[in-house]
Amino acid sequence: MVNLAVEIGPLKLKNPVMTASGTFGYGEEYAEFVDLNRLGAIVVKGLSLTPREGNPTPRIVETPAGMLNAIGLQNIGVRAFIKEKLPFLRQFDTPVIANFFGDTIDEYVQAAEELSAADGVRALEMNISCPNKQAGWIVFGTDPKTMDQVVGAVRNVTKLPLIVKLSPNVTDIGCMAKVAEDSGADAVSVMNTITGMVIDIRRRKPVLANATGGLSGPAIRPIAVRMVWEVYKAVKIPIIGMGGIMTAHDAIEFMIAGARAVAVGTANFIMPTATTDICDGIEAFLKEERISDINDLIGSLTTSKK
Amino acid sequence: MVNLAVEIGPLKLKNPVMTASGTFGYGEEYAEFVDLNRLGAIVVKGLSLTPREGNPTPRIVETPAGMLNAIGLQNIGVRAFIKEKLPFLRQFDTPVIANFFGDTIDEYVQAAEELSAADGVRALEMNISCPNKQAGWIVFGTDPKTMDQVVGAVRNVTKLPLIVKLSPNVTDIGCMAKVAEDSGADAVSVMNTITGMVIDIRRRKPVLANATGGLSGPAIRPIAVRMVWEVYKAVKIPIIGMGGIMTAHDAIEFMIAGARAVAVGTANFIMPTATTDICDGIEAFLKEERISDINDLIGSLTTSKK
Amino acid sequence: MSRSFSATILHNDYQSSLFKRLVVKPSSTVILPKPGQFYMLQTGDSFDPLLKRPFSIFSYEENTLHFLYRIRGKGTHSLSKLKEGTDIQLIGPLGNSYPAPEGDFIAVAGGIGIASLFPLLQKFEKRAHLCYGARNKAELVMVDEARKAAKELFIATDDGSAGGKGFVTEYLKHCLDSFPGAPVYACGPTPMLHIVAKKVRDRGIPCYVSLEEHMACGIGACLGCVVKTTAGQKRVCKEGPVFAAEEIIW
Amino acid sequence: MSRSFSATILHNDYQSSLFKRLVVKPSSTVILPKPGQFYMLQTGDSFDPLLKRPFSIFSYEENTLHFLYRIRGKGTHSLSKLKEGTDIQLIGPLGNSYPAPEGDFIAVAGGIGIASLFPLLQKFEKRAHLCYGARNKAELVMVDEARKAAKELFIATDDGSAGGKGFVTEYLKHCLDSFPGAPVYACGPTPMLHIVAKKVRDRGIPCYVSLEEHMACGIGACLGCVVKTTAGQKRVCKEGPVFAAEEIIW
Ligand SMILES: Cc1cc2nc3c(=O)[nH]c(=O)nc-3n(C[C@H](O)[C@H](O)[C@H](O)COP(=O)(O)OP(=O)(O)OC[C@H]3O[C@@H](n4cnc5c(N)ncnc54)[C@H](O)[C@@H]3O)c2cc1C
Ligand SMILES: Cc1cc2nc3c(=O)[nH]c(=O)nc-3n(C[C@H](O)[C@H](O)[C@H](O)COP(=O)(O)OP(=O)(O)OC[C@H]3O[C@@H](n4cnc5c(N)ncnc54)[C@H](O)[C@@H]3O)c2cc1C
Ligand SMILES: Cc1cc2nc3c(=O)[nH]c(=O)nc-3n(C[C@H](O)[C@H](O)[C@H](O)COP(=O)(O)O)c2cc1C
Ligand SMILES: Cc1cc2nc3c(=O)[nH]c(=O)nc-3n(C[C@H](O)[C@H](O)[C@H](O)COP(=O)(O)O)c2cc1C
Ligand code: FES
Ligand code: FES
Repeated sequence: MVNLAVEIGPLKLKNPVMTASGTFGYGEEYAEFVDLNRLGAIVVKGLSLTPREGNPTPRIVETPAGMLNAIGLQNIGVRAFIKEKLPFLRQFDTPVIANFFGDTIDEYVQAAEELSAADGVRALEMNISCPNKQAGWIVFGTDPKTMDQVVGAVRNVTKLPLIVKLSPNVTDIGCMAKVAEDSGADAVSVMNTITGMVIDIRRRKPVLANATGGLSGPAIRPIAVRMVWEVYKAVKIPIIGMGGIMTAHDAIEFMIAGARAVAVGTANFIMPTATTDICDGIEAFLKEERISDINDLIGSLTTSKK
Repeated sequence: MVNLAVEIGPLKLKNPVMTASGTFGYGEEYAEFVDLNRLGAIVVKGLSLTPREGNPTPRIVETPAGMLNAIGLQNIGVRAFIKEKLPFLRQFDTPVIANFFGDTIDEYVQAAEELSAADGVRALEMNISCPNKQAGWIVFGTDPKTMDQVVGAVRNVTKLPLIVKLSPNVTDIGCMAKVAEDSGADAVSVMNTITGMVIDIRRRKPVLANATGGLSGPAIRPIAVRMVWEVYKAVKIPIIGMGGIMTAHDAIEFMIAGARAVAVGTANFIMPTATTDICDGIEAFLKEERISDINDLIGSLTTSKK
Repeated sequence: MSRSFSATILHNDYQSSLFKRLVVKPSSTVILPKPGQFYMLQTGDSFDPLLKRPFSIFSYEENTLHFLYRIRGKGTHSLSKLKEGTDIQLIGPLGNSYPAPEGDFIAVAGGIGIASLFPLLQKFEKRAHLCYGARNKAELVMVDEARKAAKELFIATDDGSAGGKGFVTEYLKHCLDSFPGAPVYACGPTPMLHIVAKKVRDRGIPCYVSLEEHMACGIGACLGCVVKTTAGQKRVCKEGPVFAAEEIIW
Repeated sequence: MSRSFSATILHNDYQSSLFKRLVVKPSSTVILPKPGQFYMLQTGDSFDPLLKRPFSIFSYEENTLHFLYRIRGKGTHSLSKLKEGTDIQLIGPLGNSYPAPEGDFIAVAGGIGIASLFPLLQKFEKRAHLCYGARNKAELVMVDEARKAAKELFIATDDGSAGGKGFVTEYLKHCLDSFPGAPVYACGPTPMLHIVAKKVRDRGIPCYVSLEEHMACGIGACLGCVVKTTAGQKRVCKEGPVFAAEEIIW
């Protein structure tokens, strides 16, 4: 028997395979395909204090080995989530992690407070890849000062494990991770999507109604693995790695680079059973390699270069 | 007849299709496949004042719809280039653009001086995606102050058109482009490769001897198109767009986003005639769309979003 | 009976230079589809194309599912190259379906929209007044089969290369006048559906439109495919693809 | 006669579960390859896999090029799925070739390294003392053909499942002793080539090794494939793949 259990700060996971926010709905959409009890954790679609309409369509366009999405953070809001979605999720023996965001620090704080009070939310994941209404729409997660403020403010109002989900659209992700750590994060998620654009050359317009969208899928995996490694060298708190994980092989790459857990996103669309397939594959790999505890794999990368 | 000629500052190109530095050798490697007279410009492999050995192998690894390279800027040095390679290139009716770099500002300046004095170098492209030896190996192109210094210093010693090749590994590429413009650049190239990593999961080692490498190819195209658009909104100087251009369709995307010219990189490896195929395809597109001057295409993107 | 299953390609044959018909045999027992439902189909063996693509069920027989598709971009090109004997992954049947018509009905198909309406025509054989339009003759497919399944068939092409010249919606008016009260079922490009909706609107008869949107997941998780309705945003893949026309905010 | 050309697949057949033989017919007149040269081959129809892959010429007949490949990762898997009649792009012949031996010679093949040496065996028929090794029996291919082309054949496998048990380089010593002065040609994994080089080093006879490196362009432009030699860095694709063993800094 191999041990697959990992700890994300105070949060114990039976295995390291979680779902990536926004790619697994509120869990129920996948219940017919995946035994939700078998997941390390379920991270739900990003929530805001009040419901959001999101962007006009088209919201999705495929790119080489990837896709852009500009959903625009459509969601039913924290309260409807707690009332309508959480009871279903409480049935399962799998921690629910609430991903959330706001336009202002206040919105973050209020959303965090309400989610922390809800029965069945086991951790919070802050999406800071969204613009700050009160600071010229600068993205929270690309400016160290704003990031420090918003993470600190949320830290003050929640006792739940707090995961900060980093934006890759920065010069130095290790530095941003350090800011998150210093501001009180229990863990970081690396990474959110990278901003991209596809143009309809006949119409001379972006294909997405929102012009730009977030790039996800295998195309970005080498970038995400590198960022996990950089963050691993910069902070002590656990890392949840994600970005283009399609197979167990890919998940293992992230763990070797330093991720304590991994999140599967776009792969769910391509294969609804991706999460549990990946979990099985990781276990098989550990057996083949005679590794009895997955924790021995984490950060096991050796390089000739510092 | 459609007009394909474009101007990169003072430099006139008969068409907008150039080669991307490091993917076309010193030109001669492709002479048997491509009529070099048909290229808009030839950008040669990055040159340094003195020859460089580069990194150990493996230097190349494929990724989904992309590749990582860690050549480590191996090159024969400015002087050998001028003596051994330039005479061959002078035969063609195509401007030669010398891509160059240094470990220190002084090395940049000296390389620029020697290249500017050489017969047949028509413009300089500064690769600033390399670390600054005198400032803790911070990459020149990711720090506005260092970038301003190095671009300004080179500007002082050359009258040739000066193109600054921006690194995508930054938070705000529009801002970096503005720094380049203000420091005296005549044009910017957008973009260099994005740092990435691939791990050999059995050996728990990076596949590349250098650990990380630069991601190029179609995988990064949506990111590159977005960056060109951001730069187009930020500066007035011309943009050379690149990153994953495989077909005329892709090149046109970049031009609509605001690129005055485009550079073809990884595509050369996959199809040695990529450059001229793309040029033919652009001409065919213009005819189909009844656009008589390619300059009417540049920056023609309309969006509902600012 | 999982809705995520693999199937073996039995046929993948050209119907004309633009259209192919794909017949697959699921490797396990599957849920039977209803007219108007669709499947997400794997189109290749690599990450490029990456996403599955949505295709309406065209017909089904014991143990085989049939799809009719137009070769368009990367995904359909890739699909068109798959050979007999290849296994592909499918998810489906997905979405809702066309409500059963009580008597005769009017069907309006634009281009490949015929694929979605076809099982309805077959299930309620010889009851459809079918208006079938396309840009030109080459964009029409399965005309003989449609004629056989429908009660009557009106063809229109933009350039007059087959049937009447002009928009297929011109025939709709004639049908609406001739068969008052007959419900309308439409599938095709959104602009066409919008015209259909407008023409039917004030007549007080049911009008169902099958919408298309870019899809990533097909199962309601990604929120990529929403459409604005009078009852808020709905997912084309989950609450649709078939909507009452008056519900849509065009 | 461009070295960048397209060709039609005539055969792409399994030799065993791990190996396939690919036969293509160029669509135009091509330059004839020499033993030891290689081609960059398109392996699929999408951007994943992206790069062409290098394969040695295995044999050539009037108007057809033959390759022998081991199915390994993404590119060779993709290649193995291509059907007869498919057109692919090739670049080649590339690189240098094995210098012609004057009399009998010794050839050392490790695994798929046999593919590169095969045209040498054929061109100089019945003159090679061939030591052919692999991890196990399944990793050996074209053994009968090699036996026919060579003067004598020694087989070794790591696990003894075919031929002698142990490293193929054990037979090398025997050959070196039995045929003094015979030049050595080797192709296989780098560690094997290094052992060959060491065994031959002090005997003062020519030893040629064909190296492998990850390649992007195959034509000397990307500098991906360099190897350190006593005369500085050289490109395996351009100055190689065949090098005098003593030139390599291992
Ligand atoms: C519910 C549903 C049922 C469908 N049924 C069928 C069917 O039975 N037969 C058939 O041939 N097609 C059907 N389609 C359309 C089909 O899914 C698209 O033609 C296909 O996804 C295009 O993929 P591609 O990679 O070839 O083209 P792409 O290269 O992805 O795109 C080519 C063009 O089609 C557009 N496009 C891409 N996806 C869609 C989409 N989902 N809806 C509308 N436009 C799109 C793109 O913007 C682009 O302009 C259906 C679509 C939906 C949503
Ligand atoms: C000059 C030359 C001639 C060759 N001739 C033949 C031949 O005739 N028949 C044959 O089967 N193979 C030959 N090879 C090796 C062949 O190119 C690789 O097996 C192939 O590229 C692997 O591609 P893949 O996508 O299937 O595997 P990948 O998924 O790319 O890689 C699988 C494994 O092979 C390694 N690898 C990838 N490319 C190479 C390479 N170029 N050299 C060494 N290891 C590599 C990877 O690191 C990985 O460990 C030759 C290589 C060279 C350089
Ligand atoms: C359709 C879609 C919606 C997403 N929505 C959210 C979201 O609401 N909040 C968030 O933090 N990340 C969101 N993400 C980002 C993913 O959680 C993940 O970080 C990213 O997609 C990279 O992983 P992948 O390549 O495995 O998809 C979304 C991604 C996709 C594709
Ligand atoms: C093998 C290789 C070598 C490169 N060498 C250089 C270089 O020396 N100097 C430079 O500025 N850019 C270099 N680049 C970056 C390219 O010029 C280009 O910016 C990048 O590859 C993106 O374009 P592409 O996706 O079309 O390849 C190199 C890229 C590759 C793939
Ligand atoms: S396609 Fe994902 S919600 Fe409809
Ligand atoms: S493979 Fe590009 S130089 Fe050899």
